[in-house]
Order: sequence, then C-alpha cells, then structure tokens
Amino acid sequence: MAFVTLSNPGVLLILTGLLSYAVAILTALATSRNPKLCGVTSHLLTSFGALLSLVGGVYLLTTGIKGTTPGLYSLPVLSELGANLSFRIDPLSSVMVIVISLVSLYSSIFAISYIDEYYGKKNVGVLASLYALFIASMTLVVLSNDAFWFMVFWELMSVSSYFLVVFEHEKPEVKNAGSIYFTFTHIGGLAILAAFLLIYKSTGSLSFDTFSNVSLPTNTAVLVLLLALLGFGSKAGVVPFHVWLPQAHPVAPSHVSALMSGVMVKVAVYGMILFTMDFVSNSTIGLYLGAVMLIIAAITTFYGVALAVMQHNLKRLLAYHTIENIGIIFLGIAVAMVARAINNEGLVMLAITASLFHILNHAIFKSLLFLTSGAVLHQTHTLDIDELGGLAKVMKSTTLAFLLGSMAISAIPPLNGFASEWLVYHSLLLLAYKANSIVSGVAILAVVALSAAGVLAVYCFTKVFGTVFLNAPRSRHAEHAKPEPVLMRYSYVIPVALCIALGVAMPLAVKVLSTAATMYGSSDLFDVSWISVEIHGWRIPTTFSAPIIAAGLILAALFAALVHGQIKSTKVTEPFVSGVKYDSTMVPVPTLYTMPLKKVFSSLYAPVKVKRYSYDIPDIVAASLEYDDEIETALDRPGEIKSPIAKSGELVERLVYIPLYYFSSRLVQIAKYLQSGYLYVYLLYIFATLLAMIFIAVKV
Amino acid sequence: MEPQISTVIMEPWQVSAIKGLCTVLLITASYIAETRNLTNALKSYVLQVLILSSIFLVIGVRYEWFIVWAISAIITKAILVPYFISRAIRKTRAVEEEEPYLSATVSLAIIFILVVLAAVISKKMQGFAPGLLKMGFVPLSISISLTMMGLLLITTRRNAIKQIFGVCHIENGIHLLLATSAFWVPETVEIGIATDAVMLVAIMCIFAYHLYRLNGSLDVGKLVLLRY
Amino acid sequence: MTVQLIDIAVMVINSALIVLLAPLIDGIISTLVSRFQSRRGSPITQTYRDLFKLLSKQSETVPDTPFHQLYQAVPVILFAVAVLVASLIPTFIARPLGVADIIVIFYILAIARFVASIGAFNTANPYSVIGAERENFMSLMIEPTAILSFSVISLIAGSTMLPHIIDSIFPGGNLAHPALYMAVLAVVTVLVVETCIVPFDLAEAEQEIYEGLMAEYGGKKFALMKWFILTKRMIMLSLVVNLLIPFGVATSLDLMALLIGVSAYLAKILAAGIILALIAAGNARLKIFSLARTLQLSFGLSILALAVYVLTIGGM
Amino acid sequence: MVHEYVVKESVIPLMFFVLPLLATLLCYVVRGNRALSNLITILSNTALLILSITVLKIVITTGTTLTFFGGEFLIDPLSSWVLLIISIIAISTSIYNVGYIAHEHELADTSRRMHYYVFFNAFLASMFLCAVSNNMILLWAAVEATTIVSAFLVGIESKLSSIEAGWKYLILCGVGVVFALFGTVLVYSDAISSGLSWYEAIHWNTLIRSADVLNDDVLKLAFILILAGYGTKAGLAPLHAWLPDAHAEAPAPVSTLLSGVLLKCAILAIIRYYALAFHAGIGEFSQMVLLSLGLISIIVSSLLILATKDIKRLFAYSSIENVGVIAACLGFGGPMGLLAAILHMLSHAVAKSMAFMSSGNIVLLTRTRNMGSMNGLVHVMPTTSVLMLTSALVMAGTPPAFMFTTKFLAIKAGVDSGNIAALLLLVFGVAIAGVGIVSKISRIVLGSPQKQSNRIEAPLTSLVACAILLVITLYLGLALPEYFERTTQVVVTHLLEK
Repeated sequence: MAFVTLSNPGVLLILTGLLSYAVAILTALATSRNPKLCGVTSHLLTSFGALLSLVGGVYLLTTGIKGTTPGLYSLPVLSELGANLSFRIDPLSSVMVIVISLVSLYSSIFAISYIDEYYGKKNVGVLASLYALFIASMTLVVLSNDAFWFMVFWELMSVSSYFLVVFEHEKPEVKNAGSIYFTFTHIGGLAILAAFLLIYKSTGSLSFDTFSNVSLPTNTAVLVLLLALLGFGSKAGVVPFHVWLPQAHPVAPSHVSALMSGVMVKVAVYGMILFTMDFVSNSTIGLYLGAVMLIIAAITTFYGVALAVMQHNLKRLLAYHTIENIGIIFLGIAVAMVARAINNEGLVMLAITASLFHILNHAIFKSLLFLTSGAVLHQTHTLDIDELGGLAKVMKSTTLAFLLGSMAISAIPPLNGFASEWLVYHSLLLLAYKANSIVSGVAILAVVALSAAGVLAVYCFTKVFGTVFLNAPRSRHAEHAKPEPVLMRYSYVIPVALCIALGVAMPLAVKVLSTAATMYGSSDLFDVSWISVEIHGWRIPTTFSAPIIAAGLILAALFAALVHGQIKSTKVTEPFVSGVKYDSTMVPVPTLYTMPLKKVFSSLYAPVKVKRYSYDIPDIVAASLEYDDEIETALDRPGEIKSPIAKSGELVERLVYIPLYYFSSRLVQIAKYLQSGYLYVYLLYIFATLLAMIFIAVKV
Repeated sequence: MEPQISTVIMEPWQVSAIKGLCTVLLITASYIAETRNLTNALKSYVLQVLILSSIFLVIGVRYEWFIVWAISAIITKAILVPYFISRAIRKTRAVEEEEPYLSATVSLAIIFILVVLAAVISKKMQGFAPGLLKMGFVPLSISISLTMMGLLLITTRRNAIKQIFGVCHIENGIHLLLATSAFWVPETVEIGIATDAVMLVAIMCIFAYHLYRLNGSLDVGKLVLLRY
Repeated sequence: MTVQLIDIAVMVINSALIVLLAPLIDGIISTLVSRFQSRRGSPITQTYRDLFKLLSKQSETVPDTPFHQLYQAVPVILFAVAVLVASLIPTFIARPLGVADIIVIFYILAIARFVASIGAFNTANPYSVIGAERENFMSLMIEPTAILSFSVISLIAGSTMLPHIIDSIFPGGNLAHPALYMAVLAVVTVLVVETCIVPFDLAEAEQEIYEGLMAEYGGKKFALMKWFILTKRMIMLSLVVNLLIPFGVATSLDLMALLIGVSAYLAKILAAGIILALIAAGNARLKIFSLARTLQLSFGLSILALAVYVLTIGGM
Repeated sequence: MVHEYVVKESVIPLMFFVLPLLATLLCYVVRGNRALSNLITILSNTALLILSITVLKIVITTGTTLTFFGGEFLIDPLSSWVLLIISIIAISTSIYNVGYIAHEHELADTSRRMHYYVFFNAFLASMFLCAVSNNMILLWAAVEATTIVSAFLVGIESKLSSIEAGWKYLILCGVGVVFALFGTVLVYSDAISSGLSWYEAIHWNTLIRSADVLNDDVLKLAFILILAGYGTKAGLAPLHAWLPDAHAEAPAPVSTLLSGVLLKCAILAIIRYYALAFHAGIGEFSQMVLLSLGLISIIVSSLLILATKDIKRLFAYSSIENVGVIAACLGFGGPMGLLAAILHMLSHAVAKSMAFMSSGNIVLLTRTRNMGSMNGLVHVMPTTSVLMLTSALVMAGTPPAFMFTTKFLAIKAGVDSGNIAALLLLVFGVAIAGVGIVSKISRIVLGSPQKQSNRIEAPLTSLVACAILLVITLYLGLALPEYFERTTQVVVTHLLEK
C-alpha cells in the first residue's frame, strides 16, 4: 500500500472538515441554552465542514490517489495487532466521502430553518451535536483502515443515529421504533465484528492493507460473507432484515432521516463492497453466493416498491423506496460478484460503476425527497397523505423540488435516476449474455423485477405527488398551509441542479466514477466519449447518449409549443363530472388510485377484511352508491395486527418475524422456569452440575 | 513447624479408638437428622462435638498441637454454637419441626446409602489419592458421609433451624477431614475454619429469628417470593 | 460507434414521417371499421380535419388547478415525447445508431405516463384519475412482458440497439432460434395492446370515463394529446411491423435501397392498419381485469422463451 | 523459561487486610454516626487505593512478589491487579455511600446504620484477604468469610424478600464452597503424597512451581470440585440461582460491591487453579469445562435479561453474562484468552458498578424496582436517567467505553481458539443481552411520564460516584495507558510461564 502523507491537500481538507464537525458538536452543546443561536451556528459549522470534506473528496477522487496515511493514534494493547487510526485513501472511499459530505452540506442548511419547531419544546443543542457526530462518524467509518477503528466508528454511527431516531420520544411509536432499530443495528454490528475477526485469523493483522483478497477456506469464506450480509444487509435494509427501516426513518427529524436514508445505508453498501470485492476472493463460492445475492436483491427491489405504493404516511413511503433502491444497488454488487467468479473483469468494473453511480444519485434525490416532505411536515404538521392536498398553490418551490425528486426516483430519462438505472440494466443484461449458465436466467428475471419496480415507482410517485401537492385540499391543515421558510428553498437548489446535471451529463459522471471502479476490474468493456457511453460486451456495442436525448426532448417541446400557439381568452370552471354539480365528496381519494394493486398483490399485504364503502349521490342516477371493497389491508388499520415488530402485517413480517417472536418468547418462558424460587431446586442444580462434570471428566 | 515425614505413626490402640469414636459420631449425626424435637437435636449436637474433640485428643497424644485443635473445637462448637442455636430456639419458640419433604424412613434409607457411597469413595481414594488416608480409611469415609448428610439435611428439611444443623454437620465433616487428611495444617487455617463455622451459625440464627418475625414460621419451603 | 450526422438527419425524417402519417392511418382504420360494420364512415382525411379544426381554436375553458403551469405544460410534453420517440424508431432504414436503445425508449414513454397521471390529479377530476389508474395498471401488465421478451431477443441478436436487432433477425440471417420466434410473438401481442386500439383503449375510454386522461382538456390541448395517442399507435405499429417482417429495411444509403425501404415500410404499415381495423371492428372494450388475463398469456409466452433460451445456451 | 521472581518479605500484604479491619473497629466505636463512619470508610479506601497503586508499580516494574508471615500472604501480579480493581470500586462505592445512606429510609435508625458501616468495611477486609492470601485453605476461608459478611449486608433491610435472599445466599454459597474445600484438600494431599513438603503443598506460589509432579486424574477431580465451589460464588450458569436474588435485594452500594468485586475474587480463585491445571498439563480439560460453563451462562442469562421486569435483577443477570464471557475467554485459552479475561474483569467491574449505582439512584427516587411502572424518567430526573442510559449503553459495549475493547478482545480470543460454534454462541448471546438491557432501559428513560411531578435528582455524591466511574471507563476505552498494557502482559506471563 502506497504512503499518503498528511500534507496531501485532499487529506488536509478532510481533516479540517472533521475538525469543524468537532467544533460544531462543542458549540451546539455550549450554546444549547439559546436555541436559535445554537441551531444556526452549529449547523453552519457542520455545512462548512461538509463543504471542506466535499472539496477534499473531489480532489482525492480526481487525482486518483491510492494509499494509507500514517497512523495518527493507537491504543497500546491493540497497536501490535495493526489497529492504528490511519486513513485509507482510495477512489472508492473518496466517492463515499463525496456522497456523505454532499448530502450533509444541504441538509444542514435545511435543518437551520426546520428545527425552529423544537425551540420551545426540545433541547436543540443535543439534536445539533448528535447530528454533527453522526456525520463525522460516517465519514470516519468510510476512511478507517483497520477492523478495530472501523467497528468503533460504526457503533458510534449506530448509537448517534439511534438517539436521533428517538429524539421525539414523547410519542409512543417512536420508542418502539427506536428499540427495534437498536436491536437490528446491535446484532448486525456484532455480526460484522465476528466477520472481521474471522478474516483477521488468516491474515494475522487487523489492518485492511493485509485484508486485500484473502484466500479463506471455503466454509469460513461462506460464513464471513453470510455474516457480512447479515450485518451490512440489516443496516442497508435488504429484504429479510428491512423491517426496522420503514419504522425508524419516518420518526426521525426530517433532515436526519434524509441523511439516514440517503447516506447511512450507503455506508453499509460500502462495507458490503469491501467484503465482497476486496477482502474475500474465493471464486468457487463467488458464483453461488453471487446468484443468491442476485435473487435477494431482485426480491428487495420489487418488495420495497410493491409495499411503498400502499403506504399512507409520506416518509414511511419514502423509506420503503429506500429499500427498493438499495435492492438496485445490491443488484450491481451481485453482478460484480458473479462476474468476478466467471473472471470477466470488464463486467465487474461496469457493475461496480453502476452501483457507485446509483449510490450517488439515490443519495441526492432521496435526501431531496425527505427534505421536501420535511418542509410539508413543518408547514402542515401532518404526513398522512389522506389529510393533505393542493399544497402546490402555497408551497411553490417545495412542489417543484418534490416533482423533480419523484421524477428522478421513478427513473424518468433526462434525470440522474435513469442514468444509473440504465447502467444497472446493462450490467444485468451483459451478465446474462456472458454467463452461459442458469445464472443468466436469474439475471433476466432480475431485469424483469427491475422494470416492474420502475413502473410501480411511477405509479407510486404519481399518487404521492398528485394527492399531496395537486389534488383539491382535503383537510384544514392543507387549506391553511403557509409557504415554507426561505432557507428551505435555498437548500433545494444543490440537489435539484445535481439531479439534472448528472442526468444530462451522464458520460462525464460515468468517466469520473469508473476511475473508482478500476480498483476492482479493467475497463476494457466500455469507453466513454463526451457525448455518449458505449458498452462493448455485446456482439455489436450498445450506446446511449443522454445529452442528445435531453436536447431532443427540449427541441420537441419547443416544436410542440409552437404547434400549440397562443390562447386568447380562458374561462375558469369546475372540473366536468358528467353534468353533476362538483362537490367535495368527489375529490379523488388515493386508495381509489391504487385499488387494482391491492387485488393483484394482496398476499404481500396483510390479511384482508371486507369493508363497505357507501356514498349518497344525488337521486338522478340511484338512491346511493355502495360497493364492497373486499381488499382492506392492515395498512389501512395499523393497530389491527398484534405483531410486535413491524405492525404492518406485511408478508416478510408474517412469514419471518411473528414466528421468530413467538419462538423467542417460548425460550424466555423456559428460562423463567429455571429461576423458580425453590431453594432445594437450586441445590439440585449444584449437585447436578457437579455430577455432570465428573461424568465428562471420566469420559474425556 | 518442623518439616514432617509424610507417614503418620499411630499406636494400634489409637487407631481402634478413632474408629470407635467415628462410628459413634455417625450415630449421633443420624439421630440429629431424624429427631423432630429441636432441643434434643441440640443436646445430641453438643455430644457429637465432644466426641469429635475426643478424637482430636486421641490424635493429640502423639502430635501435641492437636490438643489446641480439641480445645478450640470445644470452645467454638460446644459452647458458642449451642448458645446461638438455643437463643434462636428460645426466641422463635420453635419446638417441633414441620413435616420435611421426605418421611423419616426414606431419609434414613438415604443416609444409609450415603454412608455406603462415602465408604466406596474413600476405598477408591486409596488407589487414587493415597495422601488422604494418612489416618486410615474410616475417618475419611466418616467425614465424607457427615458432609453428605449435612447436604441431605439442608436439601430435604423445611425448618430453618434444622437447616442450621445441616450446616453444622458439614462444618464437623470438614473439621474431621482437615484433621485426618490434611494433617500438617498451620494454625492460621485452624483459626480461620473455626471462626468461619461460628460466624456462619450466628448469622444464620439471626436470619432465622428475622424469618420467624416476618414470616410467622420457620418454614423455608414457603420462601418463594423471588422469581425470575 | 458514436452518433454521426446521418443519424440526426434520419431521426428528423423518421419523426416527421411517423407524426404526419399517424392521422392518416387513423383515418384509414376508422373508415375501414365503419365499412366492416356496414356504415359509410367518414373520408380518410377526417382525422386531419378534426385536428386542424381543434388547433385553430383561440379560446379555452380551464378547470381551476393548483398548479396552472403544469396544466398548460402537460399536452406540450406529451406531444414532445411522441415526436422524440418517433425519431428513435427505425422505419425505412436501420438507423439511428449511437443514440438510444430499447430500454431508453420504454423509459421515455414513462415520461408521458408520469406527466399525464399527475396532470389528471392536477384537475382533481375523478374520471381522469380513474383514467390515470388504468393507464398505470395497464403499463404494469405490459412493461415487464415487453422488457423480458426484448431482452431475450437482444440476447439472441447480440445487441440491444433496435436497428441492429431488426438487421440481425433478418430471416436470411443465421439466427433461426426457437426462443427468438416465441419472444417476437410475445412482444408483438404486447405492442398491439400498447397501441390502445379499441379493445385495449381502457385509459381513453370515451363512453365510461370521458376520454380518461384527456377529460379536462379542450381545443388546442385536446388536439395535441389526441395527436400524441395517434403517434404512439403509429410507433407501436412500426415496431410490430419491422419485428414481424424485417424485409426491405434499407441498410445502406444508396437511393435504390432507400426507395425500396420507404415503399416496403408504407406497404407494411397499410397491411398492419387493415389487420388492426379487423381487430377493432370485431371486439368490444375489455374490462381491466380481463385485459390482465390476456396479458398474463403473453407473459407466460415470454417466460417460456427465456426458459428455452437458457436451456439451449449450451447448444448454441 | 522460569521467571526468577524476587520474593521479598514485607508487611504490605498484611496492611491490606489490617487497614479495613481497623476501619471496621472504628466504625463500631463511632456507633453509626453517619458523617464519621463515612469519613472513616472514605479515608481507609483512599489509603488502600494509594497502597494498591504503589504495590502495582513495585510488583510490575521490579518483578518482585511481596510475601508476609512466611508465605501465608502474597502479592503477585495477578493479586495486585485484583487489588487495584477492588480499591477502585471500593473508593467509588464509599463516595456513593455518603449520599445514598442519608436518603435510604430503610437504614434510618442508627443501630442498623452502625451494622451497615461495620459490615461494609468487614466485607472489604474479607475481599482484600482473598486477594492477598497465598495459602489455599486460607483463600477458601476468606471466600467463606466474604459470604457470611455480605449475607448480613444483603439481609440488612428487614423485608421478608431481603431475608429470603440472604438465607438462600448463605445456604447456596455455604454448600457450594464446601466442594471447593474438598478440592483444595485433594490437591494438598496429592501434593504431599507426591513428595512435596507440607509448606510447598499448601502455598500457591510454591505449588505452581512444581505443578507437573501432581497426578493428572486427581487434579482433574479437584479442578471440577473447585469449579463447582468457586463457580457458585462467581455465578456461573447452572450454579447462579442465588445471584439475582442477592444482588437485587441488597442496598445499591452493597450490590455494586457484590457484582463488581466479589465475583472477581471468586474468578481470581478459579484463575489460580486454572494456572495450576495449565502447568500440571490438564489445561485442555479445564479450558473445555470453563468454556462450556461460560457459554451456558451467557445463553441462560441473556434469555433471563429478556424475561425480567426488575431493574436490579436485569443488571444481576448481566453480571452472570459477563462472568460467562470471562469464563469463555479462559476457556478459549492461550495468552490472548487470559489477557482478554483479565481486562474484561476490570472493564466489567467498572461498568457494572456504574450501572448498579445509577439503577440504585433510580430505585431511590422512584421507590420501586418494577420497570413496568416507570416511564419518561428523563423529564422527571434528567441527570440520573442520562447517566442510567449511558451506563446501559456502556454495558452493551458501545465504542468509547472500555467494555467495547474488551468485548473486541474476547471475540478475538474466540477466533484465535478456532472454535467457530462457541464463537457464534458467544457473539449471539452478548448481542441479545446488550439489546435486552438497552431497549428495557431506554423504554423507562424515554417517553412521557404519567404524572407531571417536579424535577427531583439523586443525591450529588451518588451522581459524582457514577461520573467518576464513567470517566474511568471512557479514559480506559480511549487512551488505555501504556502502563496498563505492561501490567497485563506481566500478569499473563507470570501465570503461564511459572
């Protein structure tokens, strides 16, 4: 590993960035008495730190430095095990630093005006300091170069995000979400710790320099990768372990859930990339584990969005979408694993570039969506879609930002969502083309799942944007909403601009990100010109030039406007409802919009119960309109399902977590009998242990 | 303490005297276990301690520091311990013991089995760890059986005072074991063991009194307040 | 190979050709349908006259919407999408290359779907929201099957670029593969449903939901959206035609090949129009879930195609 | 290679035993006057702390072991480490006593308070005796003395539940330790019959030097008896039944001493015999037995943590779990296993004392131990509940605290031993226990309180004691001093290389 001195400008910038995070933490705690001052100063310092580390990250990525800095600090007992605090500077970690600091840059600006609702009620100093600690620990996790300090900052990240999730702990469901969140992160953290140490066993040192492609015996390698999947998968929200995510992210303050959904899950993906690509290079298991990962990722993609469509809470819906996008990123990683197993280095690089690009894009538009929903919450104090409507009249820039965010997340072409999804599509198709075995069938099924997820995403976000911002206002909150504060509007500028820029200038973005991916594969598979990205794996290469598509769209729109011409006079009337007088009962309800999906995917949602809808309509047509809606999922009545875990009665929860919960309470019941209170029983325990040990001694 | 050779010289009469006294010891112990009346049990306990100290005297004939053992045994176990137990009995006005878990005949049968088991164990010890049998086979087996009877008492009796007697049985068993098997034990250990025995019984009597004051009876079987 | 000037030129010609021909084909189909139902029917150019009449309207009545600019923009964006997609479809020549592949085309159509749906919510008209729901639900049925069968075709053809696909599945070519024929059949049935001809035009059903998505638009806006639907039908038709009968598509730029290409393309489109008219005349509009059942058939067919492809990989 | 340890006769070992006894007498003389007895206890414990630090310096740097009274008492690296642990916890508990006893209404009358302080110092004296005793049977007697003295402290609050807890504690530990004596006598007589003089047979430092002469089978039986005896005292799983009752019913400072320190003395005895077994060649067997007992206690206690509703029992079960981790580390064997066990003793002592002190504060203020009836304590008693939540997180092993480092080393020892199944059981059990503690404590600390009562806080000195321990655990976690590393290396080499 090359040596990067601390005087390297990029490293220096990141260090000063971390320093300003630390200063932000201290100022937040110091000035917590005066909430307004504390909120502004600490968040400004945090965004300044984020700006510094962003510039540092960009510098390191563009110069493509690869190496480790000298050890800054080490604990005596652990130093001879190779656990000194040194930074790991390489393109992959600098991409992650860019992602982290970019999102925290504008969400801190958003936070300044968002937290004014806590001034009287909660301690703003604690919130701001935890927020800065959370960002700092994420940056340090990505930079750390040995197992011990990685785990230290990883647990620090989990604990600080736990306290941020339970910040508004007065509400009962927040406490429950917090304890479930802690359960998953704690067990996941220990699984990762065990995986690291299993690798340490065959390298003899904890430092990551010795960890690159370690040849482990097959069963340990399988165990390590499964533990890593459990640990990083539960943090990222891969399907079997995703249950905490839709509960924890919505209850956190919006600028924090923007960071958690946008960035924290990416840090988990970074860990997964390290394990699958860097640490464990065992081709025999790579093929099978890669195929299993492919299936898991495809299920995650489809499952996340299929449930998102049915949600009634805005932020819960966005959390389910995070699960979907994590599935897409894991598709890229799975393709890379299988490609390495059939040693097609070009495909490995394409897949990793696709994942990195989607990590960057998803971080941007998901945090934008969470910030805008935070603005909606800040102005209307409710997140229930059925209560909201017609906010476009009032909150102009939030509406535009949310529209652009939802178009990006539904992979609408000119924007960045589509750019990375196109790359993921092509890594899957190329895998199918190159791997002539059953895996190619699985890859094509993953393509189908991805396209179905794309359609469902459009379905879901048209419903959300339509009912929240466009429809006629359906509640008092929606009618009396006031426009959002100015600072929130400025915080939208960066993500909106990036969504468009990364989408249109896709070739440039792919060129920069592929330098990060060259760590894992050679770049003979695709070359990038300024105008288009060309993929060579096929018999005849495939090209896609985003700039031309964007230009074509603009030209066609101008032509259409020309054809449309001028309108002299307009008359405003009520919507036309077949001649009847339009009144408030006719305003479209979101459940109406997604009714057919309930029929098609009913097994995914909770068991059904018949619910009768009845409307009395003017007697021209009939006395009253009644129909049985036989699909009425538990999502519409959350309290119904007694399940202690996700309370949403979704498929995975009914299949996995309810049986798990009952099995563990049975175990606890048995343990209670052990402590029955009778003295002679305790004495018999002692004699029994003594006899058992003597028996073992005689036999051994 | 000058270094001693490992073998212990005993005149034949001493060996037979120790054997006889040990068997008497065993008989008094089983009487304590079975009698329901607590004061009778106390009296026979005092008798048992006297027999034990007489065993020490017999050994003391040849090795004079055992006389110190005998005296300390008498002071602690014949005077102090009975004083505490009688004070406890007087304060808790306990005369008869509640019905234990096992009836008299069954517990006698178990005692017999335990004695046989102790004999078998000490027989095996001959080949296994000869060091224990400096004073011959009987004292070791008696001390093991005494300890086992103490354990039986504690496990199967409901009355608190009876459990105290169980603990006293174990203390006597240990005392005998130390005297006969761990022969050259320095004084500090002897003082440590003796004071431990007395303090243990004293504390348990105080607890028995509080148990009676709060619980109304000395029945330990009802003490199941503390669950998981 | 990156995009050359010829591709740009071909794109412009393609889109002009498809956009202008669309009303003609619609006129032909409507006259044929009325003839089959033994009615005189309107002349072929009727659709042109309707569109130009609507486009000349100067005043319009508008619902009070929370987002006025969106209400104005929806028809313009829809028509723009139609023009853009039309330019990417190979009609008489196996071009344009170097711009976009099949996945990009499907996702550009998604722009139209997205914008039309939020336009429906914007007007808060329950009928247009039901239209949007049907539009999205239908595409949920159609899109996976289309992408699956196109992937199988492109795996066999060796490229995801439409012109290359059409070149390489030329019957003379050596790619006679059982899975190819099944996949082409599946994709053709799906694209016919996508044309929103009478039995399948659930999203724009006039009788039930007042033209669905277009319920609140009048005059110029209605003309643009109508034109979008006609162009989309034309795009699907030219895809179906070129995939089913890949003859005559010019591969080189000399005059002769171009002439053959154009005439072949027009003949093929006319034949497809006649077939569509037959379908339209004979069927009534399907209910949404009965449509789902027919689409499940084509999904099964494409899964079968995938299975055959995977099994025969070793052999190829 | 044999370490030539300079054996120096000095009076320090006795001072460790005499000083607390002196404090006991003074407390008795002072007849329960709160200020004076507190002063005495604090003075004696600070003196002991200074003494133990100087002894640690002497023993570690110059490599001498101090003996007294002809080898009866001895301070070698292991006992100096345990002495340090005892004195750290003793000084912080005596500071905690000042505020706690004043507010504890159970100990209001002076006679009961006099008993409390007398037995408090006697308890410390007996624990110091355990640490310094070289004579094996004296070690047994000292452990027996700790049981007796601490039983009185457990039963000092005259409630039926504390009497029941005291009674069970006395019976179970009394019976348990008897087996230990049988084991000790077995080792002693076997040593004598294989040619050692009685002096060499009874004293540990001489016994371990000629350990290979002992008969293996006898030592196996003896190790089992000792493990059954001292295992009951240490709270290893099947023998642990008395521990939750005793630690929950005792007053907070006593349960701190019980959980934090007494378990460490029992573990000290087990480590002495573990070293003996290692040198006698049956290390393999003893590691297997210790590992299985350790794993059973981790699994059983993590399930019981999920079951209990009583805050102090929660931390009692967590003590069983951590003793299980220490036993498992010993079971994993090798220098790394022993190092992890020794460091975990210190980190658990500090963390567990902080946990019991802060839970004692909460029980003091809410008058109940049932966690079901507590909610939203952060609004009612902010600093106490913040300390409580931090100590719960420290117990679960979050990074800045020393518990994380020792948990890391424990899992590393598991990996070094190559026993993957045991490693997974250890990791899974520790995870469940950590999750159980933090979610239960966060459930009582967070949320909105039922009745809006005004702000009340635990006594200042109690909070200061908790804060001291928090600072120690963070200091050790972040900046483990170079000196500590040398100490633990010397302790390990001393035990494993004769």
